[in-house]
Amino acid sequence: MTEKMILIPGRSAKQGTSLNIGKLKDEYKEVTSTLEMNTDEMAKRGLVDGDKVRLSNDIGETIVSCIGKKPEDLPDGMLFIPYGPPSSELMASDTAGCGMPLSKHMEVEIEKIST
Amino acid sequence: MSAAMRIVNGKVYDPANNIDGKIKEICIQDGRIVDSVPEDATIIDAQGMVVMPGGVDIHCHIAGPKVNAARKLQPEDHRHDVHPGTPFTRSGTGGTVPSTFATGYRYATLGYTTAMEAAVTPIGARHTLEEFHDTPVIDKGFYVLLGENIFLQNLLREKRMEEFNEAVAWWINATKAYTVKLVNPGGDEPWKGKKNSNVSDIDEKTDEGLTPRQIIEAFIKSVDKQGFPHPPHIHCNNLGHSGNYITTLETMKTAGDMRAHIAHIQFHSYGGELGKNPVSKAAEIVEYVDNHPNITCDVGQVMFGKSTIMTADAPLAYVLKGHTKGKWVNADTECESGCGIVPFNYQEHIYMHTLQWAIGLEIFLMAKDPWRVILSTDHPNGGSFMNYPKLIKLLMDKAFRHEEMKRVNQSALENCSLRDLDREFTLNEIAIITRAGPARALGLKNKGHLGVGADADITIYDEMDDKEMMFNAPRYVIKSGNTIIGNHEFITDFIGKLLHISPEYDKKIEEVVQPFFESYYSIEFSNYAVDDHYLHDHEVIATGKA
Amino acid sequence: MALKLKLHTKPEVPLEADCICPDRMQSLSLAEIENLTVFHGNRQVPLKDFFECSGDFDGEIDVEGDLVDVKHIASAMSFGKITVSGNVGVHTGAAMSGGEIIIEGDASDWVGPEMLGGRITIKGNAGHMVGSGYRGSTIGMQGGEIIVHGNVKNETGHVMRRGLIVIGGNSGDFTGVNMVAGTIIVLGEMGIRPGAGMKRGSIICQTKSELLPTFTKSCDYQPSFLRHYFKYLQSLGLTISDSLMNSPFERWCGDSIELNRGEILLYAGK
Amino acid sequence: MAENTKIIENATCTFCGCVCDDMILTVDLDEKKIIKSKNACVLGRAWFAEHTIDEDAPAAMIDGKEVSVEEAIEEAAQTLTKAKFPITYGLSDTTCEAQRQAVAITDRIKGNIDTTTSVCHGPSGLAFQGVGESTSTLGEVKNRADLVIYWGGNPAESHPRHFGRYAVTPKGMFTPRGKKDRTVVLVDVRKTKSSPVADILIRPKPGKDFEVLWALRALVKGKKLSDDIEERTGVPLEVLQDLSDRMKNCRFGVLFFGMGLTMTRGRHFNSGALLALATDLNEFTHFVAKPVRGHGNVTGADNVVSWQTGYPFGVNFSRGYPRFNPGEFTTVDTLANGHADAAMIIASDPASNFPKKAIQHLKSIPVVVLDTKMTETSKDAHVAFRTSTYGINTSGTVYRMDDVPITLRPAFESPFPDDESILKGINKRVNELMLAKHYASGASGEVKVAAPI
Repeated sequence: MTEKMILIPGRSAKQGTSLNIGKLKDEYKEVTSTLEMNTDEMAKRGLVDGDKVRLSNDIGETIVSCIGKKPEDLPDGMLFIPYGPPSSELMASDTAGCGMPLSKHMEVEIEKIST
Repeated sequence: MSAAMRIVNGKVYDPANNIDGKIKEICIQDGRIVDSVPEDATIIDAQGMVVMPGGVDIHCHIAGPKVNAARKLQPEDHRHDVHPGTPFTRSGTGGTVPSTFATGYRYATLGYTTAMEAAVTPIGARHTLEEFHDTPVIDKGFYVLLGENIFLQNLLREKRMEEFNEAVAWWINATKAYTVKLVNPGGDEPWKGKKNSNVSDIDEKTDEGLTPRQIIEAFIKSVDKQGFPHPPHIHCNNLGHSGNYITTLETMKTAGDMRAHIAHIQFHSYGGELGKNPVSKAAEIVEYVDNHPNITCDVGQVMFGKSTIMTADAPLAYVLKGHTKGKWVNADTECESGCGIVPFNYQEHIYMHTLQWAIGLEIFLMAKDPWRVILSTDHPNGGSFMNYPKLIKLLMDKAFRHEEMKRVNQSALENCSLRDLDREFTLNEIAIITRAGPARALGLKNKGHLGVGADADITIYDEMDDKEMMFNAPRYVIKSGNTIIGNHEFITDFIGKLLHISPEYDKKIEEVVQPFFESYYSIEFSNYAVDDHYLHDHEVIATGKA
Repeated sequence: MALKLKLHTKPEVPLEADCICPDRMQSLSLAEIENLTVFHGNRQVPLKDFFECSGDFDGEIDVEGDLVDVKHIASAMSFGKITVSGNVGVHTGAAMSGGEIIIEGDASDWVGPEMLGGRITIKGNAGHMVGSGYRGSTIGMQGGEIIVHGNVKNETGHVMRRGLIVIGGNSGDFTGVNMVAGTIIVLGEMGIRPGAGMKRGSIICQTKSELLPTFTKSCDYQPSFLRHYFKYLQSLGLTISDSLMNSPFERWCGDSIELNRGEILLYAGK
Repeated sequence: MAENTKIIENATCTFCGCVCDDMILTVDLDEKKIIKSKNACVLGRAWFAEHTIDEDAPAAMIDGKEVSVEEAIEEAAQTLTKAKFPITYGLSDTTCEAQRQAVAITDRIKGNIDTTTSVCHGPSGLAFQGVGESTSTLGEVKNRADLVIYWGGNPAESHPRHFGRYAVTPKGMFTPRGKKDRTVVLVDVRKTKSSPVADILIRPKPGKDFEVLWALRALVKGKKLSDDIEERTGVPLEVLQDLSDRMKNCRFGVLFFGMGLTMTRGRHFNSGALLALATDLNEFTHFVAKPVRGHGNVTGADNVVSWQTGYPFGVNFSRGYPRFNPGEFTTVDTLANGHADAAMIIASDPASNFPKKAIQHLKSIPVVVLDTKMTETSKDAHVAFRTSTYGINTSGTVYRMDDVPITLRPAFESPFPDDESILKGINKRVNELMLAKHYASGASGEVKVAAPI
C-alpha cells in the first residue's frame, strides 16, 4: 500500500549531539534515518517501532525505520525526520530564484517494506 | 616604511601654515614630512598642479553594524555601481553605501586620506574595527554612542559625577573610540519603552528624571575635564523638524565656553512651525557659531539624488519611513542605542529637499570663519561622499551655483537667502573646510597640514577651471609616504591605521559597571571590552589638557 | 541577410554573452563581431570560440543551438530582432527597451527582468521571475510585452509597474506578487497566492483560483477590454476558446493590506 | 579527576546561533579534552565533549593520501586558479577572520562565494531586502519584551538556551519577574518539545503560515477577513483577533521565526510577511522580529560577505566585481545546474544535506575541504585539510544571531592548523599565481605589491 504524506525534515537535539561525534559515525546515521509517524497512522499500516519503510517521490527514494509519536503531537498525514543523507535523497533542487530548495513539507509516498 | 620623496614645482595650499598657493617643495621621508631629503629621493614634478594635505572627513558613516545592515538592505543600489578589482586592489560595490574596500579606494580617488565614522554602539565597536581592517588606504576612527547609555544615565540621575567621568573613560577604552557621540539625547527610552514616542524639547523631563540638556551638559563637562582631542560630537534633538534651530541654539548655549561639535548642522537650522514647511534659519545659526570659537560644526550638505538615511535617531528614521513608504530598518541595541535606516532620494522639485540643499550652502557661504564650518554630507544621509567634488564646485563657482538654482524648487529659494549670496570659495578656503579645519577640530596635530612632522598624507590635483573635475581625479595620492595613486591609477594597496584615544581611568570603575552589566546585558562583562588584536596599525592620540 | 550565430562548442561552465545583442553588433564587421568578448566563467574569450558567425548584421540576429547555459542574451537590447532556435539561459532580454526577441525553445529563469519596452516571445516554457524585478528592487517590468506560450514558474511579474505579460499555460506561485500596475494574463492555472501584496494592476486567469483572504469579490461581469486583449493574443498565435472570449469573469479586488486597488479577474464561465 | 587541568571562564559555545558566552570549561590538558562544560546545554555539552584531538589523523590529504600542509596548500591554489567557475561554500562554522580570507581568495580567483545562509535563513535575507526589518539585540528582548512569539521553529531542540538566557524566563530591566511578565505564543504545525513553554499555542494547517500572517496583517490594519479563514488556515478567527489585539497592545513585542517559514513553499515571502507584520505593528507599539539563526557564526558570514562585497551571500566575481543573484549564484543552484567546475568547502558538509542532484555534481568536480572531522564531503575531496575547532582550539570573532560580535577564548591547543592560517596560505599562493598570469598576459610596468589585505 502506498499513500502520499507530508514529510517535515527538521532538527532534533539528538541529531545535534550526534553530529558532534561525527557525521560518519553510526549514531548520526541512525538518528537521521529514523522517521517519526503518529501511532494511529502506524497502526493503520501495521507498523511497529523499528519497522522499515520506503519513502519515495519524483526525486528519489530512501529506506528508513519508523518510530511512533502521539497523534496529538504529530497530526495524521504528517511525518518528521531529522535532516541528513536520507532526507537529501528526496529533496528537489529547484530553488525558485532564491537559493533555497524546498526542504520541509515534501510530498512523499510511504510504503512498508515486508521483511 | 616608504622611501624618500620630493614634490617639486607644485602650488601648495597649506592654510595651517599660512601657505596659500605658493610654489614650494615638499619633502617626505619615513611616512612624514621632513625638511629635506637626500639628492637621490624620488621626484614628483607637480608643475601645473595643486598640492594639498590629504582630505579629512570629520563626519561620515562608513563602517559598523548599521552601515552593514544598510549594505545588505540595498542590492539594487550596488548593482549599477560596481567597483572592479585590479591585480593589486580588491573589488567591491558602490552606491550610497559602498563595500569596505570600495569605500577606502573611493575616498582615495577624491584625495581624502582620513575619515571618521560618526556613530558606533559600544557593543558594535568590535564589528566596526573588523570592517576598518578591510577599509583600505585611509586612516580612520569612530565616535562611540554614549548619550543613551542607560548605565551612564543612571549615574547622572544619581549625580555620581566622578564615577560618570571614570565610566566614560572606561567605555572609550573598552571600545577604542575617538570621542563621545550623542544622538537625540533622551530619545531612546520613549522610542523603545513608550510605544515609539520621542522627546521634543531640550528641557523636557523624561520619566527617568533627566532632560536632554542635562545629558549634553554632563558629557561636554566630562570630555572637557578629561581633555579629549575632539569634544562630544552632538546630533541635536528635533533633527529635521521645523523650528528646530531654537533647540540647536540652546544646545550650543549649553556648552557655555566649553568645546562642542554640532554634527550636520544644516539639518538643525530650520525655522517655521512644527508640522509645516520650514524656512531657513541659517543666518541665526551661523551667527552663533561665528561668535563662539568653542563651537565647531560640520554642515551635512544635502545633495540631490539617492541617499541612505542611517542614524541612531530611530524616531527620525520612522518619520522618514512615513514619507518613503518603502523599506525600513529599526535596530535596538541593548542599554545603548537605537538605530533606523531608510533608503531615501532628495529631489529638486520638492520644497523641503531644495530648502535643505539651500540651507547647507547658505551655512557655508555665510560663515565668516571657515575653520569651524566643515564640509560634510553626513555621508550617506545627505548624499554620498562621492558628491564632495560637486559640492566644492557649488562653493567655488557662483555661475554654476546659479545654474543649479534654476533647476530646483523656486518657492523654497524664496524662504532662504541663497540667491543673494555671491561668495566664491578660494582653493585656500577649500583646503580649510576639507583639510585644515577638520584636522584642527579633531585635534589631529599631524593631519591637515604639510609642515615638518606632519603625516605624509598628500593629494596632488591637476589645476583645472572645472573644480568638480579637478577634485574628482587627483593625479597623485600619497598616504603615509606611499604613492597609492600615481598618474590617476592605483599602483599599490595600503591598509591605513586606526586613530583612537586612551584616556586614563581608575580600574575600580569596572566593579561599578559590572553588576549592572550582569543584570541587563546579554553578553558577559569580560567579553565586552575589545582587546588589542582588533587594532591593526593604530595610533593613540593624546588626551589631557595642554 | 541576417547575422547567423551557431553554437559550435558547448560551454563547460556558463557563458555570459550579453554581446549577442543588436546594440552591441551595430556597424561592426563580421570579423569584429567574431571577436566580441564573452565570459566563459571567469575567462574572457572571443565570441567565435563558441559561435560560428556568418552573414551580415542588418538589425536581425538568428541564433542556433541549445543555449541553456548561455546567459544574458539580448540584455539591454533597444532595437532590432533576435531569434533563437533553441533554449536560452537566464537573464534573456534583461532591461530590454525595444525590439523583439523570439525564443523557439524554453527559457530559464529571469526572462525580461526590469524590462522597459519591446517584446519577448517564448514559444516553449519559461522559468521563475518572468518580467520581475531583481532582489531588493521595487521596480520590475516598466513596459513592453512578454508572451510565453508554455508554462512559467514562480513570481511572474513581481513588482511589475507597466506592460503586459501573457502566459499561455500555467503560472507558478505568487503570480503578480507586489505588482504596482500592469497586466498579467494566464490562460492556464495559477499557483497559490496570486496578487499577494498587489497595489494596482490586473491579473486575468482562465481558471478558478483560491485567492488570499485579503481579496474580496466585487462582481461578475464581462469587461469589454478583455475581448480586445484576447483578439490581440489570437493575432500573436495563442489559442483563445470562444467560451473564454464570451465568458463573464469574477472580479476580485485586493490586496487589502496594500491599496486594495488591484483586480484579479477569474473565469466564471462553465 | 585528571591532574593537569585548567578552567576557562566566559568561554563561548559556537554550536548554535545563541553563541552563549558564559561557559565555564574544565580542560584536561594531558588528554587534550574538555571534561566539563558548565552552563552548556545538551548540544553545547556534546560540542565541547566530542571535539577531541585525533592525533593520528593526517592534517592534509590529496586524493586520500597524506601530504604536508604546504603541498596541500599548493595543490588547492592550483586547483582553484585553474578553474573557470570555482565556488566557495560553507563558512558558518568558522571565525570571521577565516571568512575574510575566504572572500579574499574568491575575489582573486574570480569565483563564486556562498554560505550556508542560502539554505538556512537566506530567504529571510531576501525578505529583509524587500521590506526591511524592525529588530533588536537579544538583551533588549530580555529587558523589555512582554510578548514573545515563536513562529515555525523548535528552539527547545535547536537552540536550547534561547528561552532561558534571552527571551522567556530571564529577568530584565522592565521584566523583573521574568516569565511572569511575559506572554509566550508558539505557532507551529506540530507539537514539539518547545510547546510547554507557550501560554498560547497556535497550530495552523501545514503550509498555511503565509495565509495566517497575511490574515494577521489585515486584522492589525483593521481590515475585514473572509469568514472561512478557519477552514482555510486551521486557525479560528477569534484566535487571530486575540493575537492581533495582544500584539497591538503589548509594550514591546518580539516575533522570533525559524525555518518552518523559510524552507516551505512561499520561502522568502513567508519571512517577508512576518517582517512586514512586525513593521506594521510599530504604528501601535514597539515591535521587533528576529530570525533564529542556526550555526555558530552564520551571522558573521553574512556580515563579512556583506562588508567585503555589498551582498550577504550568493556572490559571484567572475566578471571581476561582486554580483548577487540568489537562485543563480547560490550553491544548490551552481551545483545542481552543473555550473561549478571546482569547489572549496569550508566547515560545512553539503554532501550530506544538499539535494541529491547537487551532491552528484559536487562528487564530479575537484573539491578542497577544510573541516575538523571527516564528513561525507571531505571523504571524497581532492584536497582535504583537517583543521582545529573554533572556540575550542582557536580564538577569533563570532557573531551571535543578533549581530553581536564576541571574541572566542580557546580551551586547548590543537596540533592542526586553524582555518584562517590555511586560507591565508591559499590566499597568498593564489595571489602569486594570479599576478603571474597577469604579467604573462603582457601587462607591463613595475608594480609594488603590498601584503594582501
